[in-house]
Amino acid sequence: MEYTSREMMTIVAAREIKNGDIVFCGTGISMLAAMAAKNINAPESVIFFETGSIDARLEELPLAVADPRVMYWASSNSGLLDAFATMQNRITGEHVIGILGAAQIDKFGNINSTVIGNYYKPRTRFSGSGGACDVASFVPRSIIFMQQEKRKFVNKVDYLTSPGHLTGNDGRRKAGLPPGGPELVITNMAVMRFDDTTKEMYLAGYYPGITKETVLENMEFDVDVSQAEEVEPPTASELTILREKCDPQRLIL
Amino acid sequence: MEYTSREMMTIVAAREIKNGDIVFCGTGISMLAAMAAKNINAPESVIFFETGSIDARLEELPLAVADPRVMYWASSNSGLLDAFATMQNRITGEHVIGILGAAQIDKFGNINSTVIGNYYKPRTRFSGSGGACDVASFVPRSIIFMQQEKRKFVNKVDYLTSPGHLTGNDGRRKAGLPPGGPELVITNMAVMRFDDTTKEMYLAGYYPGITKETVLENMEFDVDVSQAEEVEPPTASELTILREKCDPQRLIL
Amino acid sequence: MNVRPDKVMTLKEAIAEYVKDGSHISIGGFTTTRNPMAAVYEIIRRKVKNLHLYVHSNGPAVDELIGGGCVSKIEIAYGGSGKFAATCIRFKKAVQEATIEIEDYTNYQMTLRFLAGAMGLPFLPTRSSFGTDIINTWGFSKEARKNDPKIPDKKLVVMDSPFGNWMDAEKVVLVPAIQTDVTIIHVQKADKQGTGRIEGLTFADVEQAKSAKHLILTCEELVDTGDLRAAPDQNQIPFIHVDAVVHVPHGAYPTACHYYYDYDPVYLNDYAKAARDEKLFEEYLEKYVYGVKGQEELIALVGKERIQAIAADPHTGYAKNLKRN
Amino acid sequence: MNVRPDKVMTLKEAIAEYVKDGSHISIGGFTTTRNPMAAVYEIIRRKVKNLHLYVHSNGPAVDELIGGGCVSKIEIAYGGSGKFAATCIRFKKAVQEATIEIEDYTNYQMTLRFLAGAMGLPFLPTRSSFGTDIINTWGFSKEARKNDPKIPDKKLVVMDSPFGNWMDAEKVVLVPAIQTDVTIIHVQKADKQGTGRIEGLTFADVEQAKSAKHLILTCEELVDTGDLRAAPDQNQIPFIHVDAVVHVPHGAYPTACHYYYDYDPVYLNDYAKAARDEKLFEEYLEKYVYGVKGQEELIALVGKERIQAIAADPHTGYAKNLKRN
Repeated sequence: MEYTSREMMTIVAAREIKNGDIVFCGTGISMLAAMAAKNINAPESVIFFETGSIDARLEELPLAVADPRVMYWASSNSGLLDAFATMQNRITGEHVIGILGAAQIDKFGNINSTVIGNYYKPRTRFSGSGGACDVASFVPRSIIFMQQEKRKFVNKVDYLTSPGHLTGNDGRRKAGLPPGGPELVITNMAVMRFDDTTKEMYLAGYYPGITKETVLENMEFDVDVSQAEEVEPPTASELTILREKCDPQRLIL
Repeated sequence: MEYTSREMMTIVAAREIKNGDIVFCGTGISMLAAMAAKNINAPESVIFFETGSIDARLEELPLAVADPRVMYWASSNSGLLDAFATMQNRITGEHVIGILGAAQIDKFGNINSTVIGNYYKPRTRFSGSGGACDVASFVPRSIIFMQQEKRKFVNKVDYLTSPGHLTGNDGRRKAGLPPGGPELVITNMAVMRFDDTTKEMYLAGYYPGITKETVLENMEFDVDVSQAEEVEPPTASELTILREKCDPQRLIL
Repeated sequence: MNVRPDKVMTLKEAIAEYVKDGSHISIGGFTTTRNPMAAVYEIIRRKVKNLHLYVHSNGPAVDELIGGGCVSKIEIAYGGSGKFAATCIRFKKAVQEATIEIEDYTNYQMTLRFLAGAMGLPFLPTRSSFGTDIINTWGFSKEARKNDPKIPDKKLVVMDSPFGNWMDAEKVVLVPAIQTDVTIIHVQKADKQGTGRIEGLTFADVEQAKSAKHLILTCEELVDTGDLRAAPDQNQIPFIHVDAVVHVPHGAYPTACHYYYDYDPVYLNDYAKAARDEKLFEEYLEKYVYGVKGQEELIALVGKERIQAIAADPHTGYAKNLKRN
Repeated sequence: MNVRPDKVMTLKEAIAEYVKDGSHISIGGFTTTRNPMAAVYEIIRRKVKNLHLYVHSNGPAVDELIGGGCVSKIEIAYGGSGKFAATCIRFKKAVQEATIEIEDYTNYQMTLRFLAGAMGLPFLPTRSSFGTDIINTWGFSKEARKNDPKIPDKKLVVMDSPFGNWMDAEKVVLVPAIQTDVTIIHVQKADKQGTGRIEGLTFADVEQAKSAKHLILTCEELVDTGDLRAAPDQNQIPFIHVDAVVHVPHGAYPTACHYYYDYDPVYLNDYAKAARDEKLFEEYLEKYVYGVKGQEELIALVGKERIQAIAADPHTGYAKNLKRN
């Protein structure tokens, strides 16, 4: 079955979500990944929004995390205070997996979603952290969606919006952060993970039709590719559920 | 019209409450004073409980601040967090008048509602602060109900539960407290206030049939009595409303 | 914390599983309302010992747990049952005889301490209690604190604000977080997955619930999930925090449960009388706690007439014109 | 803060009274939901200048206020309108051209800053943002801060916890309180005294409301006091915080108001197109903001068909099967 790279990315992310996970999603593809997981492989995962909605029944795809569609049939509707406390809380936070996106990323998974260029007169201004820096600070596991481009995988981010592993090794602990940090980077070409000890990014997988070299050409920094394997493409059943149950109106796909 | 000293105390307190005041009440006589004010002289005062109830319609006298009777027809029901924040908040807190009671008081209006004797093995244990210390810390005005006894008006409280004016003068500011503190002490014999500058207690009024000397005999420390005047007894109309509208079942009176 | 779809247990199972000798526990409610009494009675029946108890303004539940010999340490703001006991009687006795150790806080401080635990923070600030013995007098010594990894090394800390005079506050008092092994609260409605709804004032129940490693909900009514999800704004307890859901009608009796029943003045007055006398108190425990298997038997023992007298009026949520002297 | 029994005003009166040139203001809502749009349009029509604006994740309201030339400084976590503008367009342009000054925080930090204001505290702690430019890069310089008594002297402060490693947290980030001159939120229901009820997610509206010196509620429905007091648990805004109550049906349009109407995809897409072009944007303001007297005329201008299309389904609270491409 044919599929787009957007569909591939969504399914790769969905597969990382397990029953019992509380999935923090933002707008767009991350929300779709959470919905796909819930419908395909992790029916007992919990979709969670920073706006305060827990386990809503998403009968239609929300177009923002404050969309009234996230308020329907939830276990509880509250607000930002409670939502972020749930992630900062060491009992519940332990079960949260964050899904984030960014304009730039470095080899330790630190990301920039604020500005390109000078902070005070930027070449490009983006939306800013929103809850991303909070999630990246608090939760033990996160997934980052990226486009595979040289100007996006950079030696140094122009503005460090959300902490990854900071300077690597135990950089998070030293800085004061709870343990955790990014686990996975999913791009339109490949999947990267982080070394257990050094916390440096390495290539874990590449998509069918993409070579390791192509991935490296689209990054400013080098990563270890010795463990990379081809990623299994989405199955027909995964694609059908994704298209027909999660985004029938093609609002994101 | 005949009246008890309890009724006198209640009415004296009620007269201090003005339209626009938010009245923090505890259990018992303080609640009755707030209800009397609302029914007699300050219909636009707001009865407020630390449990989170704001402006409830008290159709029956509550026997505790968590009594379900305080939950009826309120503007809002929440919890302790919101209630204390309302008093600590510099905008709303400015309008709150606290009504407290205690086992001991000193000449600066510092009160003890925790223990008599040694803290670790007390001669008498009381309920403890509850919200009293919080209210006494936050609000600009408070009224303290006391029994006029030598062992209760003491040179030094056995345990300082709730701050009055601490060491007098600008003791509150120095310690870190918001401005304010006790304004009035109402006993079964008299009314005391605090000097604007030194914050020392003085006798402001004595009840009909009570002499200044009797008051002084029932205190361990001396106070200035030069400004004391006889307090006006409750009027027939005040008493009627108090008895018939506020406590018809005679639960407190 | 648990996302299992079905967490329904019996009260016996839930207490046996989560409340052990020496556990650090917290119970919800305020003076004579919504104390998790059925759970408290079960703890007493199991003869659990050496509990470290955290409450703010609790009444009957605290007093019975202490009277039942279950508590060795308590952190508290207020031990009283309103008109029925200005100071809780067994609590008073235990503190005066130093058979329990106590540390005093204010209501707001206890609430903030639970909130800090719920927020995953080491402390929260307040402007309450400067210059008082709440700050100056510690119930637990420095040494005791050092030897107990479950309590913080300090009681309260005064600090200068690093923001100068911002908000006209040069100093704050820092109150350390509480994290309990288990918290028990009684709610009006819950579903089997653990979504819970409190009706009326929530007191500090929500913060207590979320600061726990394990959370037991006892509920008046076990309802269908849809009954709660049709109005998610009113569900203060999302199921992700909950470990056990226990269906116990009259689970807060003899304290009140808004919209279900009022407090029982007869029980509370009788209890106060019994609590003042050793022999009467033994008899009370024998008859009303050890002598029944659970809340259902207690309610039967009390009798229909009294239970009917405290039934809540559906409009006001309490029993109108109840004889309360 | 006001306890007057009747606070009903027109929108013109309320904005004229409380929103002045240079005011520090905050507006409620989140991305495309419950922005107080009617109030925002009135502020633009009045040509208020140099507002210092505090928001967390606001969308259309922020973008229009900036586009309307009302804002000179902004403290913000996120400027986006979901699918309709990943980054708010006039916001993006103004920051890139440095025509407004900006300081970035996180959503949680902004929420805690409002909460600190609501609680009367100088700061609150969090464990978010260690090691990031959120901490290291200040939007407003030390000098600018010193010269402005309405903002704190520091952006964020990292501190060691005085409780050692309690709660496994050795350090915290302190975020300073916000206290605004005026906050404006749009609620579903309010009475004339100012008791207010939000339906659906509250975002940070309650904290924003309580951190203000003055609070304006715009509401979909002005209801009888009894309608709200019959269920006080659901009223997040007690009247004591409120200064003005303004009845504005469709007051959040073109953003959504749960149980009343959805966001209008046509308006938001058209706006996005206009916002990208100076001339089109001038025309947009002329026609939809300056060209109408208030929300009633705007709704008439948009036309019945579109307004019917976004009417909320009473069961789900949003417009089912709305065309949203």
